[in-house]
Amino acid sequence: MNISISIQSDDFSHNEEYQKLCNDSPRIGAIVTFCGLVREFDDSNGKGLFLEHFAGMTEKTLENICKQAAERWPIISMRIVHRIGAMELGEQIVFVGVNSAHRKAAFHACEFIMDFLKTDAPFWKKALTKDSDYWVEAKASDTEAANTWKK
Amino acid sequence: MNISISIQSDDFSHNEEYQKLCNDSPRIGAIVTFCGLVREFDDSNGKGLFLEHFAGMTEKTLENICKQAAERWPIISMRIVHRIGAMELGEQIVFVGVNSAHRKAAFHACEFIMDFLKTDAPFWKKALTKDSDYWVEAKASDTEAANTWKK
Amino acid sequence: MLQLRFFASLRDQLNCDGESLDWNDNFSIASDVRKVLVARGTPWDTLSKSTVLIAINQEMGNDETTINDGDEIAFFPPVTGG
Amino acid sequence: MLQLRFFASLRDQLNCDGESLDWNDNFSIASDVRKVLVARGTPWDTLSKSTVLIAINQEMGNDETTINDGDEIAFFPPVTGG
Repeated sequence: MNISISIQSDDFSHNEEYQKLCNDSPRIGAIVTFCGLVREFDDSNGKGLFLEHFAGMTEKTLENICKQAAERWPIISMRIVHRIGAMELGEQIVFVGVNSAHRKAAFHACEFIMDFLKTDAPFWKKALTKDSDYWVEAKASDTEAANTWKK
Repeated sequence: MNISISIQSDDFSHNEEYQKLCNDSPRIGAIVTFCGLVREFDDSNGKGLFLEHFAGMTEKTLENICKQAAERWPIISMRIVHRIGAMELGEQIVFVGVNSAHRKAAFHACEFIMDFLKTDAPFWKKALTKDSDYWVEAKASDTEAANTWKK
Repeated sequence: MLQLRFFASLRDQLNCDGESLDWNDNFSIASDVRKVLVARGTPWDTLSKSTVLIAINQEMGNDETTINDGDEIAFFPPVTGG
Repeated sequence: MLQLRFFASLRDQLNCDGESLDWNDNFSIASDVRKVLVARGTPWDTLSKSTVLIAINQEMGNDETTINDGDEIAFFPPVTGG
């Protein structure tokens, strides 16, 4: 089981991540990828986002989430790329990709990783708008999504 | 809401499909993709697969599955590519990609489409091995997966 | 006239990918056609298996689906795509 | 000595991203440090909010987590990545 985690300010190549997930074992039957983009917000008043994180703790947390996923499902590889710093509308923020022999394992592990990334990994988003900048509030729905896995 | 369905014998570019899902609206916040590959089978006796389908009914069925997904979740676009004919080990068989403002919608719609593609779309796999060729048996777990959405 | 079609392992067993079948005024639902075919004996009796799926005019149906003169009726094994 | 760290909106409110705090033999759990900071008054009393998260040596903890001399204790608002 392989885990690759990268925290970077540069944009990433979705295709390179996918190709790595494709090629690392002949046992792979299913690849699921998630990608988060900076979408329009504040009635098109939004210009972009600034992502802050807690270096060190972020990597540890994400690795721990991946290990938990691998205990639940027969995963072959997991890859996470999360950007930090300033991003404009439409830019890629985060990539999570999982491969497995079976599709359900790949789907569920990818969703699990995203749910816990959202509630446990120390990233904070600042919204940059034409008028002002403000810290984005956490959403109760994200906590609920992570909690459904604990049942 | 856009639906793109392609049944083809040629391989497809995962990256092109992803880029189309990335670029079609500034409201997109989440993209989930599934890709199925021909994996090793029969203790490495397997050489590949041959995919047969019921032309016409396949496209209708997949479009209908996408429309049902769009009734359940706020989807922006859905793209399906399914290959037919002969494929070797490691080759891409099927792509399903969904985008939405929200990650849960994208995850669930993508999984829903795959589950019903597996049970309702008229494709049949023939396994090609060093010794013989045989039709792949349907799996009860696929029927169960589709049934969970009916609850 | 009905257009019958057979796919995958079923086609291989029947060694036939389709045929035209004259309309019969006793035909009312899909199982009426299935019975006529099964009555031909081996290998057609394989169509009596409960796992055989039926599509009428390219939409999934079942034994109870109403059929009409001119319909296309397809018989096939459980699907295995994806 | 404890190394304290503050992130995101909390850092902005405190106008401080961290400080060293002398070890005090009364320190036993994370809430002991939180109380010392809150006692400083505005803006530090924002740390009394129940939503404030605490990580000890880069692992998520809470008010009851045992602390030791030399630990790094981070305070931050709910996370919003992804």
